[in-house]
Formats: sequence, C-alpha cells, structure tokens
Amino acid sequence: MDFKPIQILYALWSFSIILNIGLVLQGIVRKIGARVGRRYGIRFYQPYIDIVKNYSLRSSITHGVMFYLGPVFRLTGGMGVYFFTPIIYGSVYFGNFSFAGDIVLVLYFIFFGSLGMALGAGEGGHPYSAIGVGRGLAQVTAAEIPLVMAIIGVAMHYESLSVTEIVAAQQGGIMNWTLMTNPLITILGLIAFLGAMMRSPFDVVLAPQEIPIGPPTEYHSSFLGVMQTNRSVFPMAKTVLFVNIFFGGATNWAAMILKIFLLYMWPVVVGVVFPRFRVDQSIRWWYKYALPLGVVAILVTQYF
Amino acid sequence: MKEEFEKRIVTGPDGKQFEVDPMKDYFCEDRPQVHQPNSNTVIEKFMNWARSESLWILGFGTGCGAIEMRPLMTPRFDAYRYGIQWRPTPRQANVFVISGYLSVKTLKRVVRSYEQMQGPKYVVGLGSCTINGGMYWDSYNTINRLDYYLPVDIYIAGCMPRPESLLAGFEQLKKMIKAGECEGQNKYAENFDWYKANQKKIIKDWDMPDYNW
Amino acid sequence: MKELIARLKKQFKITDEVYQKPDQTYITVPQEQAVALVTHLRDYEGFNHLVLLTAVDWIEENLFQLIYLLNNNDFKADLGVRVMIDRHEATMTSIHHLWKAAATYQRELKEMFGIDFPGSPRVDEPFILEGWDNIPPYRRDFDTKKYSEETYFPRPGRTTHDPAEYMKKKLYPED
Amino acid sequence: MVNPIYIFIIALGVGFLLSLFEKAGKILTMTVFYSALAIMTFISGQWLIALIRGTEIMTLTTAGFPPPFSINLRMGLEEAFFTFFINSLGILAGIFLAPKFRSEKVYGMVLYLMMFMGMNGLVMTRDMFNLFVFMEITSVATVSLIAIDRNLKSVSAGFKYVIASGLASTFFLLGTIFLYRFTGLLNIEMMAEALNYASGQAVFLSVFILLISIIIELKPFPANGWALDVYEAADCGVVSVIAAGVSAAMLYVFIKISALLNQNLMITAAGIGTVTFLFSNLLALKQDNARRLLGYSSIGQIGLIYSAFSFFRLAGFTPGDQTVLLVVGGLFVNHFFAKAGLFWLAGIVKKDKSDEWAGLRSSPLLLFAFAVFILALAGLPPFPGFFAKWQLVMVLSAKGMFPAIGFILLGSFLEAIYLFRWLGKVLKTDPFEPIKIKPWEAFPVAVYLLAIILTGGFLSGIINQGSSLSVLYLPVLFVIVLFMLDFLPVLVKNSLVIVVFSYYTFRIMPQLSGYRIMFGIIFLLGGILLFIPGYIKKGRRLGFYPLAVMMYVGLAGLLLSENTLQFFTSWELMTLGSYFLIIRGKKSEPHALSYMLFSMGGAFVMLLGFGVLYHVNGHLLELATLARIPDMTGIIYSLLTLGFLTKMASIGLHIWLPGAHGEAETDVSPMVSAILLKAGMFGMVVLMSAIPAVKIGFIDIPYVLGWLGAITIFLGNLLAIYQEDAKRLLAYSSVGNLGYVLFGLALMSHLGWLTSITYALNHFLFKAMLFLAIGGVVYRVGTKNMYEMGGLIKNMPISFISVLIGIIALSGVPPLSGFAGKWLTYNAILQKGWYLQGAVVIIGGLIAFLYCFRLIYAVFLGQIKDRNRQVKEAPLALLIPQVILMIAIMVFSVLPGAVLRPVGKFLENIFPAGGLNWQAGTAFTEYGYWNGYWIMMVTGGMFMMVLIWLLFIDRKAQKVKQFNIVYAAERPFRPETTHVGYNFFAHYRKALGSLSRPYVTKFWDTLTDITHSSADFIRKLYNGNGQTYIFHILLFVVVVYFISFGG
Repeated sequence: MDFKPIQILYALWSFSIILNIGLVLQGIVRKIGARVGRRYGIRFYQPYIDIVKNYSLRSSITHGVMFYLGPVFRLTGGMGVYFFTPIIYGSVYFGNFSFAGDIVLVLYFIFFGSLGMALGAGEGGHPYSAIGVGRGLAQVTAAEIPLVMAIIGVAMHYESLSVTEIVAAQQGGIMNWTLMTNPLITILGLIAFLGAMMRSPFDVVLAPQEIPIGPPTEYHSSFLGVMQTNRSVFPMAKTVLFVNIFFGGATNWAAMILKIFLLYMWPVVVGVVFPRFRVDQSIRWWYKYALPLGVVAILVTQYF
Repeated sequence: MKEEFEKRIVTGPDGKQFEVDPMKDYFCEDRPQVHQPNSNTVIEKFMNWARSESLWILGFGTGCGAIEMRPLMTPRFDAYRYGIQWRPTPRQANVFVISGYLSVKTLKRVVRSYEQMQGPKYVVGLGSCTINGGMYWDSYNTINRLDYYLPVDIYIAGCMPRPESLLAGFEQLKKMIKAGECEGQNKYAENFDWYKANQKKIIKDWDMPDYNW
Repeated sequence: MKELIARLKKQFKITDEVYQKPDQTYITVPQEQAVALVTHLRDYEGFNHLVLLTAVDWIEENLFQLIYLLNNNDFKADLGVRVMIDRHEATMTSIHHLWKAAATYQRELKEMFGIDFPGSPRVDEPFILEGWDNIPPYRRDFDTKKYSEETYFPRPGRTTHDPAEYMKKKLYPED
Repeated sequence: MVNPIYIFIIALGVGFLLSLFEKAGKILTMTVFYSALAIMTFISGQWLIALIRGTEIMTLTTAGFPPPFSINLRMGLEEAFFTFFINSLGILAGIFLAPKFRSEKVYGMVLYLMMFMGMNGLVMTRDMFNLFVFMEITSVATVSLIAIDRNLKSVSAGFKYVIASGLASTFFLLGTIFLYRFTGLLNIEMMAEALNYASGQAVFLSVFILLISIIIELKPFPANGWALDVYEAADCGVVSVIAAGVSAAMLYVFIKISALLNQNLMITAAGIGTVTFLFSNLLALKQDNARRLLGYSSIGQIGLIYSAFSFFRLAGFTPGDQTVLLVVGGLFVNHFFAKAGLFWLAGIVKKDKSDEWAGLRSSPLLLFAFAVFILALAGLPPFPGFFAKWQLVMVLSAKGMFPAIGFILLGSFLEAIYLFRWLGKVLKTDPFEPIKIKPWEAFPVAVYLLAIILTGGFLSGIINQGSSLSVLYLPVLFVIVLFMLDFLPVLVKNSLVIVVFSYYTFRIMPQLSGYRIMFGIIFLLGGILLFIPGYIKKGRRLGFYPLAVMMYVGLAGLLLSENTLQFFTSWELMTLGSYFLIIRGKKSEPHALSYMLFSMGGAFVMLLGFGVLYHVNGHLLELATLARIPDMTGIIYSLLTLGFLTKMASIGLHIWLPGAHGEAETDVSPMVSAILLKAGMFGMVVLMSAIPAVKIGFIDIPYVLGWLGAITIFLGNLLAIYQEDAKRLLAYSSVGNLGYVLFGLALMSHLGWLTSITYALNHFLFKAMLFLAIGGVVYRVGTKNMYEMGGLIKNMPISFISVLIGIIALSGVPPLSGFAGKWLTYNAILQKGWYLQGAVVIIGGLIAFLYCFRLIYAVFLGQIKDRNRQVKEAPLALLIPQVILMIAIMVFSVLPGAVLRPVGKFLENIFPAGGLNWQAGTAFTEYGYWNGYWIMMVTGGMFMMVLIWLLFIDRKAQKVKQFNIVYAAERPFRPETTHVGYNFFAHYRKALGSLSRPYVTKFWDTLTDITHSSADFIRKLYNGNGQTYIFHILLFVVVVYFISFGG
C-alpha cells in the first residue's frame, strides 16, 4: 500500500493531539458534572496531574504475566481503534493506518482492548474483577446490537465499508451528512454511542459502590496510568469514528475537535440525567428497544 | 489462627498428596523495600508536585471521624477542587486518613490496607484520638498513639476537627509533599521491625503475613 | 403492668419488682426460673421482642446480674427480667432457641464478662476482641487504665481537664 | 453329485437308527447324529456350488409316481441356497445344543433331525400336499423341541405354537383343497399356469386362504403373540433354529406360493409385511427382555423380507432376477446370520434383561460378534443388510413407491433406536459380571460372524461391479489388519497408523481437485495431526485404532466418491467409526446413542433423497447427475440437505452434539469436532455446487437455510455461555460456528462461500487447538467443570497460550485469522442484501465473546484451587499438535491471501462474479478492503511500543501470590470461594429469559416420549393368553380379507 515510514511519526503526532483532547475533555466533562451538582469541581487539567501522578508512583505489584500485559492490551486496543480510523478527510498523513482495513476492522478492534483487559483483570484473581468483566462483556455484547445494525445501515446507505469513502460521500455541507440523509440510522448510531461510551446509565461495569470499580480493582500505579491513557484515547477514537460516519467527518483539526466536543457531550448529558441500569436491565433494554429500532432502521434504509 | 489458614494435606487430581501451607502458598512473604527518590531532583520535584496535587484518599472510615470526611465532597467544601478524590480500592489510593479512634480490631485492617497501598503513600491522623487516645485514652482496646503503628505524616487535631481544618491539614500535607518531607513509606520499610513489633504487641491473633502486599 | 406481675407471681417466684417508669418494669427471679419466665412472657404475654440482654457486675456481692429486657408491642411496654448469678461460676442457660439474636448477646457477654452460655452458637468465638488474653474487660476487677498504659504507649504530657472548669478558665480567665 | 433325496433318507434313516445307537453309548450316538447333519449340509453345499457353476436344475419324484402320491422335489439355485443355510444352521445349532442333547434322551436328536428334514422338504418340494406334510412334520418337531425344557413357560409357549400352527395348517389345507377343486393340480407351477382369477371370487378366496396360512406362519403383526412367547421361553439354541431356520423355510414357501398370487394379493402381502416391520420395531422400543426384543426384531425382519419380495414382484421383477436375489437374499442372509448369532449369544449370556448383557465385554470375540450382528441388523456397511437396503430403496424409488420406502425407513430407524440403545448399554454398563464361555457355544457364533463379514464383502463386490471402490478396499483391509494387530501397545499402533495414514494421504491428495482439496487438507492432514495426541494413552486401547481409521476411511471415501452409493457407503462408514469413537468416553453412552440416532435418521432421509434422485434422473447413480435433475429438485435438495444438516448440527438437530463432543475422550473430541463436522459441510458443498437455486413453491430453500444458519449461530453461542462444562462449551460453540458455515453457503455467492470456507478452515484450526488444550487441562485436572479449575496459567502456560490464541481466532478479533471470517461476513451480507439475517449473524458472533472469556478466565485465570496446585503442563503429545496449529493460525493471519486466493480462484468456476480482488496483500471487494499483514504489523508495533513504555516505567514490580488482593481490608477465605466461576452469566440468562430455555431438547424429548408410550400402549395386545392370540389370528384373517377384497 501507500505506506511511508513518515506516517508513523504523523500517527504519533495525531495520537498526542487526541490524547490531549481526551484529557482536557475528560476534565471539562467532570467540571460540567460538578457544576450541574452546584460544585466548583476539579481543575480542568486535573486528569493530566492524575496521569502523571500514577506514572510517577514508586512501587507496584504484579499478579503475573497476563496481569502485566492487561493494560498493554488495553491501550493497544484503544490506540488501534484510533489508528485504523482516518482522522482528517483528505489528509494522507492524518489518515493514520486506515489503509490496513475498513470499518469492520475498527469495529472488531474495539474488542481487542476489552478482551486483553479482561484477561489481565482475570489474572488479578479478584472476584470483583471477574464479576465486573462478566457484566462488562454481557453489556457490551448487548450494546453492540445497535452499533452493528447502524454500521450495516450505513454500509447499505453508502454501499461501502470504507470510512474514507463514507466520509467522502458526506462532503459538501451539513445536508449531506448521514444525520440528514438517513436520520433513523443516525438515531440508532447515537443510541449505540451511549452504550459504547460506558457512561451512566450503562456504567454498571465500574459500579464503585457495589464492586469497587470492577475490572481494574487490582490495577494501580503505572498500570493504572496506562489505563488512564487509554481512557482518554479510546472514547476519543470511538467519537472520531462516529463523527466520521454520521456527522460528515472533518477536513481539518478544528472542525474535528469541535465535532468531537459536541458529540462527546451527548452521552454526558444523558449520563448526568439518568441513573445507572442494573446489568440485566441494560441487556434487556438493548434487546427490547434498540433491537427493534435497528430492524426498523434497516428495513427503512433497504426499502425507502 | 483460623482453621482455613492452617497447614493441610491435599490430594491432587492425580492422587498424589502434598501439603498446602496457606500462609506461605497464598501470600507473598517478601519484606517491603525502600524506594529511593529519583536521583534527579528536578524530576523528583515535578513528581512530588504531581503527587501532591492529586491526592487519592482511600475510602475507609475507621472511626467516628469518617463522618467529617463526607462534607468534604459536598458543594459546600468541595475538596475535589484541590485535587483530592476518593478511591474505593487501596491499590489506587495514596492517602490514608485514619478518621478518629482506632480499636485494635480495626488497626489490623488498617495495617493491611495501608500495606496494600502503593507508594509514596501518606497517612493523615484525624482527631485527637489518633494523637494520644483522646477521650478513649484509657480504654482497653483503643490505641493511643497512631505513630507507633504507622508512619503518620500529619495530624489534624480536634474532637472533631471541622472540615475546614481538614482542608487546612490537606493543604499542609501538600506543602510537605512538595518539600519532599513525606517519605512515610520508606520510613515504614526502614523501621519495619519496630512497627511490626508494636503492631504485634497489641494484635494478638496475628494471622496474616508480616507484610500484606 | 401490676396485673401482669400479679399473674406472674402465681407461677413464678418473683423476688423483687421495680416500677421504673409507666412503661418500664423490672422484676427479679431466681436463676433456675428465668428461662421459663422469659419463655412464658414470650409465648403467653406478648413480650415477643428481645430488646437486649446485658449484665451488671456486682463485684461486692460476688454476683452478676443478667437483664433480659423484653418489649410488648401491644402495650408499648418493656419488662426487664433480672437474674442474679454466681460470679465465680458464671454460667447461664442459653436462650438462643427463643430469639436467634440472643446468641450474639450471649457471645458478647461471654467475651466481655466471661459469662458462659453452654450450647449457644459460636459462643466461644471472639466477638470484638480478637485474641484477648486477659480477664474479660467488663469485669470490674479489670483495671482498664492500667492495661491501657501498659499496652498502648501513652503519649507523655497528656493532661486531663474537667471540661467545665477548663472552659471556664479559658473563656473567663479573670474570674 | 449326491442326489438331494439323500438328505431325507439320511435324516429319516439316522432318526430311526439313533434309538438303536443309543444302546451303544452316547458318544457314538452323537457322532452319528452330527455326521448326519454334516452330510446333509455337505449335500446341499455341494449342490449350491454346482448350481452356481451352472449345473442343471434337478427335479425328481420318488418312486416314479406323480405327486401327491410321492414326494416331488426340485433342486434349483434357490433351493440349494436355502437348504445349505438351513442345514449349516442345523449343524451349528446342533453344536450349540450339544450339552442338551447329551443330557436328554435320544428323542431330542431325533426330533431335531425330523425338524430339519421338514425344513428341507419345505424348501425343496413343489407340491402342495407335500408342502402340507412337511409343514406338519416341522411344526410337530418344533413344538416338541420347544417343550423339551419341560418348564411351564416353554410348555405353554409350545401349546400356543401348536394352536397357531394348527390354525395355519388348517387354512393351508382348506386353500389347497379348493385350489385342487378348481385346477385339479397340486404342483405349484402348474397350478399357477392353470389358475384363472377371472373365473370368480372363489379362486381368489382360496388363494387368499392359502396365503394367509403362510403369512400366519411368518408371524404378521398383530397376530404373532404366540411366536413372541416362543422366542422368550424356549431354549436359545432351539429359538435360533425357529427364528432363522424355520422362518427361512417358510419364507421360501411364501416365495413359491407367490407364483399363485395376483396383484391384489401381492399388495396385501406387501402391506402386511411392511406393517409388521414397522410395528414390530415400534413395539420393540419398550421391550427390555433381550430375547423378546430379538423376537420382535426377527418378526420385523421377516416382514421386511417378504414385503420386499412382494414389492419387487409388484414392480415387475421375476423371482429369479438378480436384483431380487441380491436384495431378498441380502436381507435374508443378514437376518439369518445375525439373528441366529444373537440368539446363541442370548444363550451364552443367560440374562433376560437386555441391559444386563455387559458381561459380553469379558470376551473380545463375543463382544465383536455382538457389535457386528447389531450393526448388520441396523443395516450399516459393510454388512449385507446395508447393500440390500440400498438396492431395495433404489429399486422402489425407481418405481416411485415412495410411501413404501417411507414405512421401511421409518421401521429401520425404529429398529436402529433399540439396537443402538442395546449396543451402548452393552459397551458401557459398569460393573458387569464376566460370563463363562464354552467352546461349543462360541464356535457357532464365530462361524456366523465370519460368514456375515464375508457375505458383506461379497455383496459389496457385486453391487459395486463396474464402479470402483478400490480406493476404499486398501484402507478397509488396513482396518481389518488393525483389528488383528489390536494386541499391540498404543505406541506401536499409533505410529503405525500415522505412517500408513500419511502414505495414504499422499497417495490420494493428488487425485483431488477443486474444493475437495481443501476438505482433503482438513480430513486427511488434520487427521494425521490429530492422531499425535493418541500417544498420551497407555496400554492397548482396544478397538480404538481400527474404528478411528474406519472413520477416516469414510471421510476419504466421501472425498473420492463419484456416485451416490460410494458417497452413502462412505458416509455410513464414517458415522459408524465415529459412533464407536464417541462412545469410548466415560459417560458418553446416551450421547453416543443420540448421535447415532440423529445420524441414522439423517442418513435415512439422505437415502430417500438419493432414491428420489435415482427415480428422476434415469437410473444413474453418478453424483454428477445432481447438476442436471429434470424434476423434483426441491424435494431432493431438501431431503439431502436435511441429511447433511444433522451432521452439521444445525439448530433443531443439534442436541446430540454437546454431549457427544463434550463427553468424548481427550483426543477424540478434536477429531469429531474439528474434522467430522465438516463432513456435513462437504455434503452441502457437493449439493449446492451442483444445484445453484431451488424453490419449493414460493419458498426459496437457500433463503430458509440462511435464516436457519443465522439462528443457529445466535442460539448456539447463547447456549454456550451457560455451560459449566468446558468441553460442552466448546461443543456448543461448534454448533454456532457451523451456523456460520451454513449461512455462508446459503448465501450462494462467491463471497458467501469464501466466508464459509474461511470459517470452516478456521474452525478446524482453532477448535482442534482448543479441544486439545482444554482436553489437556481436563486430563491433568480430572474434571470438566470450569468452576473447579482456575489459576492454571502458571502451571500450564503453553495450554494457556493456545487457548488464548484459539479464543482470539474464534471471536474474530483482529489481528488473528478469525477476523477474516468476520470481515468477509459483512461484505457477503452487504453484497447479497440479507441485512437482517446478517445482523443476527453478527450479533450472534458477539455473544461468542462471553463464552470465550469465560473459558479462558475460569480455567486459567483467577484463583488456583488447592488440589490443582501441583498440576503439570499437558503431555507433549497434546502440545505438539497445538503448537503446529498455532503456527498455522499465525500464518493464516498474516498471509490470508495464501489460502483465500486459491479458494477464490476455484470459486470462480461456480460463482464467476463478485469475488475478492487482491492487490499486494490487500483484499478488496466493492465494499471494503483489508490487509492482514498490515493489521498484524500495526498491532504488533503498537503493542511493543506500549509494552516497552510500561517496562521502562515499571520494571521492578513485586511479584505477589494469589491472596494478595485487596478484599475490603479483609482477606479471602479460601480459593474455592474466591474464584468466580459458577453460573457466570446469570444476568444474561435473567435478561433474556425465554430465549435461553431448551425448547429443542424438550421437543425431541416429547417426541421420544410419545413414540415410547404408543409402543407401550400397543404392546398391551400381547397379554400372554393363548385364547387371545387365537382371537388375534382370526381377527387378523377377517380384517385382511376385507381389506384385500375391498381393494
């Protein structure tokens, strides 16, 4: 393919951009959450400090090889989702490594991190980790239902699975976005986005009160640092993907950042309003509401 | 020692018998190590700044003082703006606030949780009970001096100290961390035997390894 | 309440009765009748709630006083059954079969006073004090101050003030 | 040439003289007795050989008078055949009965000789009156022999026999008299020529009476209660003579009489035979008495034989036609040897209950004989019954007699149920009492065992004349050699098998072309690979290697088969071999049974399909004719598909799989899962590549199959997540994975097939690896319950890695090869436009993550239990194939093109358009693109980067042990209570509710229940009362009469 070594540097550069966006956005979102609760809230750069702090802790323990590799898998998964998605439309260098595969690759790479993390947490030997992972996987597989259907719908709509081509088809103004040309699929996608972001009401995986923070219970220090890095990158990568397929992508970084910010607000707004679902409730919710909506959306796309 | 931690003979799937010693097989027996600060003072200063501005408190209320911790999260006091947050697991926490009187039974759990935290870690003694026993100074099962059992970085006096004084205490702790004075973890490792002797003197049914990794 | 006591007197040997409050009465029975009385109260008189089971150390008389405090929700009244038992051979019949919760009280009494309740579940396991190796701490012959000073490294220089005196001195030093 | 009259002379003469010899001593008496039997056998055998060589048929009348004043005999090929078999039975059963003859008075021997003389007469005479005489002689002798035991049961059984045969004789005599009245003749052939049905109902009636008397002697349903009592009560040696010998003689009488029958009566006979076959087998389902069970089976088999004969006559075949000889002869020989053998075995075992026969295991020879007889009765290759049944079905379908085929196959299926249930019980019931074997009892069994095998080979030779099955002969020979070498230790046999199998593989691989190459790789190379784990077994592992090789021979046969018979034979061989492999598992008896029943059911449906094919395509057996079926495409397609789907375990037909795969032995599970399941796929590929599109009415069958595949994926995976048993989990996952294969094939497009083949290959790779790895864990840990494992990663690191790679490949997470399948699925779905099915497929695929995680977590991660602390890594023999498979998966992941390109190129022959385009390492479709190499590189690069960064900042992490976890300031109690393993996805079950319930299992259970209870209800007919039985017979006659006349 048209791979040039310089692309690695560009990819790293774009990675550092998205990392910073992710960290700042995380801070801002928490600030907003605090303000909704009439608090002053954290400093918006607090995530930076936390991440540095965790990397600079002196001691750490490990339960075994998989425990050690868990965060590595996790961050690789997050980075992979980002690196396999083209970021800026029209830019060869900010297309990342999207030449390696299309949207299906991105979709399945999401699981790379989850699976690796689950394995690491599993070797930690903590029962809460296992319970958290069990819940997480159960919920993710249910929440993927609308995502899969939305992706199928988009691919039907554009007759392509290539993100670049999908973005290309949406160029030329807001009226060409999937949002406008196929609103039903977009609604489906936005619902799927709620599930993908793992925020309330679908955040039972971490459930701090019940099973102290679930899978990462045993993770600390630099391991936690790596996972926090992923926590900033991974949602951003997913947001970039959604921006690309539903909201016309972006031709420059400014537009991309703006769109990321706005789209990111959607689960945040839902999250501060709705309380958490229990895991069986959330699975049922996905099967009961998201699945029929998906069927309707696909049928509408197919026949109208 | 509880029955489940006594040595026992177990039959493996292949019919071979072997001994399981839970205290040895289930737990790591290593002693804690001294972790020297980074030799580069600039880096160390930067790290200390980060550590001080991101204090993650272990959510473990050991005594009545825990009631004074809760208001810190409320809009009125909002400790989050100082970089103070609560974590539900010792692995991810850096600050252990001993909130008030500490009975012998709780001390055992406190020691275990403290040792499971990853360093550098800080201990804040809250209320006069942690300083000298306070109103429980002559009780049959309440400790008098916390610093005999854990390396305390800072005491916040009062019975009870108000949330304002807690915030003041945390600010003081931050200053000390930035100045590189809070090396409690290393102090604990260096004087490990002394601490352990003190702990074991009052915790009569010591059924855990010397250091809970 | 008096009627009740009168009724009970026909069957049980009630040695003492104290009408503490309109809704709180204490009666004293011999050790051997206590469980029968409590059972009777539970089954026939509606005292179906065991509020607490505690003890008092009458070291001078060489006795422990056990108090079974029962509540009758219909009358909104409490009835305390007092039993004096020997301090040296402190053993009492267990009532865990009447109330499951009693087992916990009995465990506590065993640990704190050394009163044994043979047959009560887990009565010999440590309750609050793990690995206590001294005489039970609630017995009055246990010197808690001495024990604390020996054990808990008292901080030198600690002074004790009478709060009233201290505050007076502090606020109005001129008086 | 000895005159056949000497058979009678010797029988009579020796019979009279025996009483004289008795005085001279027992030994001399018996010597004379056996010599007589031997000479009789010799005479008939000599005639058989001579007649086959072409000697003239001999007809003779005694004393020069025409019948009925003399005995009128004929010695033709059929007569020689039947007399030889009957006389050989005479000598063997005589040997079996030796102790009885020894202890009894000489009359026993006399009666025995008389009986055989009667039977010989029945076969040879052509005269009505003589027939009657011989019938009487036979039944009198038989009754006396039945009652020879002198207990109440056998005497009363004998009495019932007397009444029944008396009734039959009466009818016979009546019929004969009437016919004599009309024709003035007694010779059957002359009578047949003279008989004129046109002359009135009376002729019809008299022939009917004649027929009914013969049929009563043949024990039709329901007028056969008396016979069952005889089978149950009399001595086993005697019963073997009645069931095999007398039945044979009567059968031949029926064949002779059939010359007299008109169309209408022929239909009656065929109908009675079919009904008898069906109902006897149905009733046998609830029978637990072994001999009564055999009785039902005999009655059923005899019914099948004469109905087959009648059907042939109706179809216009002459009795002497070669096909008729083949089918009727084949069925007869099969029944004759097997039933005689089984009754002798009943005499050896001496247990009434059929599930107490496990004692046979104390003698390998008898066990082998038992298995062979059962398999022969069930109609499996390479035994005569199989070829006969095949030919029967083909001929009947050629004539369009599909309802008859339906009944016959249904009856055969019911027969298979109880036969395999019995076989399973014998093979697996523990503990068993060893039986004592006496040489004179075992000898006859051994002779017939050999005979049935030889005739099987002989018949397959005849049937396959012209078409070459020679590829199969060599390996089948090898199977036989392996049976003989079974005394060798595993080490030697395993190596031998690997070497020979490799040689065989490299011999036949070049002969394959097209998609067969891919299946060749899976079946043959995979087969070699999966023999390696066999080294973990110690001792001799009796019976494993011949049968495993038989399975592979079947698979290889499938690959090489060019006509439907070869295909079906190979299919059944494979089924047979795999059944015996599966049943080796400790608790796999019921699962092997359900596997076999589904397979047999599927095979019968497939047989019907091939029959229909034969019917419509002008009597050609070539597989290639599938591509040009003139008519009834939909029916053929659906029937064959149904047959293949049972092997592929599609939802609804899947319930056999979890148990069969889960309970099988460590090295058998991967064989049956990774390799055998692909046989169903192979069938589908053969079928679908020949028939591109097919509809029944409005229903597009591939469309239905597509939905079926999608639902199979969803439900298979869903059920997998609830399993506690690791191997069952993998088995359910196979159900799901084969769903992908089916879905891909049903797409009927280039990409769809590519998807399917990718999945098949992948499934082979990772499922073999997973089953080996988990098998290794189970081997070491000694339990299959995942919640009893945990924390084994430190003890079994290589197994862990292979499970890790296996589940990543299974779940389709990039960068491993499973992703290729997922990506192709998306593209194929979009290309075809099956969006909703596609969504179900993909959502079903996501559920796989749940069980994948559970598998690796509950087994390898979490807390290690005390008892497993010192568990060692799996044996090397299990690890080597795992490593090879691991490498294969990695190569396939990095260079998917290496496999997909040639497959795609081949698929262009079937689906020219819409395939995958390649540009360097990137695969394109009109929708998307993907490059396995770069995915691996980028992922690897990122992984290394993050790892190095983590190692840089955290290189001296303290290693801790299992209980060094934060536990709310406490410490865990015990590993057993700390490991979260049991009912892991309870919330999923709670959320999905009714979707997770086992409806399919319930459906099949209910069906089984209904069948059994109806059998039980009908069985109440037989109340053991002689009068009732007489009433049955009379009622039967009346009913049949009205049916025949009405029709």
